[in-house]
Amino acid sequence: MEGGDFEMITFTRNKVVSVWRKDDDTLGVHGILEDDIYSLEIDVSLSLSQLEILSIAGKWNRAENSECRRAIPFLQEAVGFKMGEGFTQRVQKLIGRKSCRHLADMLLECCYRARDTARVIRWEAEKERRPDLSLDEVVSEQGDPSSGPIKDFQISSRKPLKRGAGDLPLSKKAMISGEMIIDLHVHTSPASPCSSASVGETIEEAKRIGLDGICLTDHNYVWTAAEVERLREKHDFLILRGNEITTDQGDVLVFGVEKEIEGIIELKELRQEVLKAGGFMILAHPFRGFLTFGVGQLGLTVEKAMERPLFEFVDAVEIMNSKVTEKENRFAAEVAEGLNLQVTGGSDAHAVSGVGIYATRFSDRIDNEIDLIRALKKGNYIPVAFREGMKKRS
Amino acid sequence: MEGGDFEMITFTRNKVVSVWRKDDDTLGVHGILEDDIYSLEIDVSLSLSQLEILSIAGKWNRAENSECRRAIPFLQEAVGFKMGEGFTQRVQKLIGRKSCRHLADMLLECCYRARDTARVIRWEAEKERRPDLSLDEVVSEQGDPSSGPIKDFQISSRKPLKRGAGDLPLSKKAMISGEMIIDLHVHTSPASPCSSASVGETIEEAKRIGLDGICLTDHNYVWTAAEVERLREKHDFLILRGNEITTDQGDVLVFGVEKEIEGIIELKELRQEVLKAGGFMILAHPFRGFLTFGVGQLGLTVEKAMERPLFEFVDAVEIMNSKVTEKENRFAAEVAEGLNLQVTGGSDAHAVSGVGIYATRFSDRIDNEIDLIRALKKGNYIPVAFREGMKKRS
Amino acid sequence: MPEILSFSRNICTVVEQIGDDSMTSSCRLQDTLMDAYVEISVKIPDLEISGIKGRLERSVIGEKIDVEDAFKKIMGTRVGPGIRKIIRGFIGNSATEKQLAYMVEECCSGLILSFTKDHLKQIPKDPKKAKHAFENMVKANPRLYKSCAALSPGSPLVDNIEFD
Amino acid sequence: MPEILSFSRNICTVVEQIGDDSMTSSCRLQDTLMDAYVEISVKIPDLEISGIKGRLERSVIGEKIDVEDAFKKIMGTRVGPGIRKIIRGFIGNSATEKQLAYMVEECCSGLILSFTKDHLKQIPKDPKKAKHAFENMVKANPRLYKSCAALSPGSPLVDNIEFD
Repeated sequence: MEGGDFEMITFTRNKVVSVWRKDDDTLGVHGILEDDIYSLEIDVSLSLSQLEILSIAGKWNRAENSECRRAIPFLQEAVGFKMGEGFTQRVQKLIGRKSCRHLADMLLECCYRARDTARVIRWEAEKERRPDLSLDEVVSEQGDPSSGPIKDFQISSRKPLKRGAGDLPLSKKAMISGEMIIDLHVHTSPASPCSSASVGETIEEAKRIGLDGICLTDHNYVWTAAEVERLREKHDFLILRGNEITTDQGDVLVFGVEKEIEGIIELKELRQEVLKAGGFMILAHPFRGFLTFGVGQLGLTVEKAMERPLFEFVDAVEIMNSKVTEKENRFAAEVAEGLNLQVTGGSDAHAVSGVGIYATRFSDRIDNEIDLIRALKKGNYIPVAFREGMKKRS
Repeated sequence: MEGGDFEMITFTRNKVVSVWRKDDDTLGVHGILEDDIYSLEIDVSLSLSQLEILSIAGKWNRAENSECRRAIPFLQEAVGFKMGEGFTQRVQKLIGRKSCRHLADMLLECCYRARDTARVIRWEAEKERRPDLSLDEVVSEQGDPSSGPIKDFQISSRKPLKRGAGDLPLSKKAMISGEMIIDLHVHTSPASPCSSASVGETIEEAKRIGLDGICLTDHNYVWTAAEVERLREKHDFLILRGNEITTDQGDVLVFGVEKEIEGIIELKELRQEVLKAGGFMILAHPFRGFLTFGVGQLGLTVEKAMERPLFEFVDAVEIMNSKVTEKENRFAAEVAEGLNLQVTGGSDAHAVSGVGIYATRFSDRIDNEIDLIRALKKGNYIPVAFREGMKKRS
Repeated sequence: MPEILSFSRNICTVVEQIGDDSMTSSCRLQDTLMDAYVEISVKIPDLEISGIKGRLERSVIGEKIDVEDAFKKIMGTRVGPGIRKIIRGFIGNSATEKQLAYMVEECCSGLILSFTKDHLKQIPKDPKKAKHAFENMVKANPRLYKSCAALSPGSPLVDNIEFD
Repeated sequence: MPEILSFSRNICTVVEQIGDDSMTSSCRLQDTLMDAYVEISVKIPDLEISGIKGRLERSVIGEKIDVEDAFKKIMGTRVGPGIRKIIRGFIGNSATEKQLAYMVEECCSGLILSFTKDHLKQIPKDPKKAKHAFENMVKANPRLYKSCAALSPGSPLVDNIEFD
């Protein structure tokens, strides 16, 4: 062995990831990145059964510049993500660009090591039943890093699955943390003639499934404050008002505008009205039907879609809507991400069973319409697949 | 390559250490230990020129048990340690046992990597003058992990050396943090006939060098509260009272006892008096003269010394005293450590120039004798080589 | 009380300059399931991959893999933007190969970051001057704008920059 | 603004059980100055060192070292209390040897901790029961008393214990 010149080493990067079992259905992961430029730590908890991200905490020890700290809050946007198809891409795109690619890389590293751990735990649980099962098989299967959560999961104990914050029902928990989950896009009969759900039934269903509030967004119809107040009192539930307004450029969810709008309005004109009223505009299901023939056939790329002028006239984009395809939602998400627009989720329910399929999780407490507008403008929210999450918890 | 059985891996330990230059004379070190049982982090800063520990912060992420947290405060006892002969042993013994051996190991790891860094920096600075100097030489020399600080250090910039807390004079700094450096062992003339220093000169010298207070411990002589109060007002300086009392077992520094003691008293009897008064006893220079012929020749081992019954009758041991040899101080330190006794420092000054050679650094604020006794009993203090540190700073 | 680990991973990537005209970047991965080593060499200044080595020291997966064979498709590729996509496209049918591909990505990231590091070393300590340096960096490379939270609207590092 | 590192070290120690009657513990050290690997094998249950391997992959120190030769003195030594002293006594005249000796120590610590881990896994989750378990552990091994802050007077884990 020959001694060399010290200046040969130009860069060193260390990553260390540790995974342990916090409880029957929760894995704790501590990830460390230490290199010549960056020093960061990330703590992630994931559900063992669903490989869903339950919480993320990030911290810089050393960073490239003084503004790197801005990246930390955006990590929260990955809470609720489940490992499955497109997970890696989603984290890389969303967290990697809005937050920081080094944080995104470590988040992925933590999640994949949690998945490895889940497989080992599964193998340990199953090998009693199936002594022939080799770890090799369990680890190699679904080898695709973007493959889904583990199916046929055998958890050794049968305690109810938890979300990490004890056994409180979800809505209670949300109240404590100030966090609220609200379905921003709900239609009721007879205000929306296309809906089969009475407003009373809809509200009771929303309460039953544990939503913290709903927003009535009937088509071109304005509920009066008095009507809504009466419903709130009757059902002891947060009911907010919005409007789904049809414009020349498609449907828009409008909040904070009392003025009644009739017929189809030009998007530009609507924008003026909303700005005047200090309201908020969400472009609803922006690519509904656009992708029927596949992105390739239409030649519509995310980049081209980003150039559509209508995005200049809205504050946010609905990227989780239960009336469009997965692909259309995903495409909307990519466009919004590219344009750095806020994103929301809403069921677009026209029947009782549809309420809460998607919703928006706000970090802020919302008690009334003023709070809602403020929270929407502040931007601390993410779309969530609420019913799916609820099923898991019940 | 053959696949094996998963259960083969029974333990993994990761250590990562990063060193960077915080300013001209300060190295920052971040050490991480992650293994199957422990997860801890430690941040150490050291002076580049002296390799003295300037600050330590430790943190557990995962630990063996709920009480491991108790280990963290004891890390402070290594602040002020300089890398040099006996450094490893001192950290292993003191921090390893009082705090935690894993923290001690990581502290050492951090310090040695700081030393490696210092060598690389030195080489980079020197190679312009001496292009023939190989890093090999610089790194290999003083290869002994317990070897001293780097000599002939060339620091590229000539700014005054700092202690890490900005440019405040030390006494100011101490006041801000609540930290006080007090010489607990000072003799003055004529109360101590053996002393050449008048009390006024002594106090002025203590002020000049930046001590926060001194304790008058004249031999078998009790200053009255009124006398001391007058001195305090005159010099605007913290003056406390103690007593150096000669017992059948050697000299003892006594605090909080007003009763005058004449002649030589039995240690046991003195203990009763002090307990009655709620005072505090420090065994002064316990091995003065014991080690003249070397530990080996006398056959006195630390273990044997620990068995000496006198240690049962004191609250603390003076392990930094300027009137005994380095070896005797070190031996006292080892015995105190073995017995888990508190340790202090004091100059034992009998001349103006001797004040503050050694002193005790308290974490607590001390404004009067009640504070002193409370702080001594509480135990948040360490002996310090004050004049040496002062010279470095001036 | 103790929270004993179920899984542990350590990855160490080291970039070295070998003489004036080449660099190597090596990645060692050790975790509960495997232990592997990958090393790539690149030519300077074009950063084309001129050599690749690797070995699998331990793995719970029985799969037999010729690491160097698996990698030969990326020989000659230029380390730079888009390399990740190329690596993932060429390597990685099996679980083991995917991990090895990831290690090659780590080697490439390390190489790129070693240049970033050189660049960052030039940035002045003074916060005002540093801000200016970052601003110029983004102006010179507009791809950086909105590429992360620190370089997005709202951050003082880019508040004097208008690309729209 | 950036605080670029001057020095970086990564040490990864892995303990493996090889069949029923032996274990290996390996330590890989990579830092700015060197890259080395050391592996020891021990027999179960006596934990005598039955094999030792090592290589120096990179070092700024020109010194030529036969790692295995340097280590042969500790063959047959039992991994247990006092091993650190033995290792330091037998290995380590040069700077490189000292680092290698440290890596052997890491291997030994890892081995011992792998048994500690097994022991800790038996400790109940319930804090009261856990306290009791720790108490019994200290009672069974009085050397642990006052061996660290968690097991010293003042800590609830030992407040029912009197050795004096």
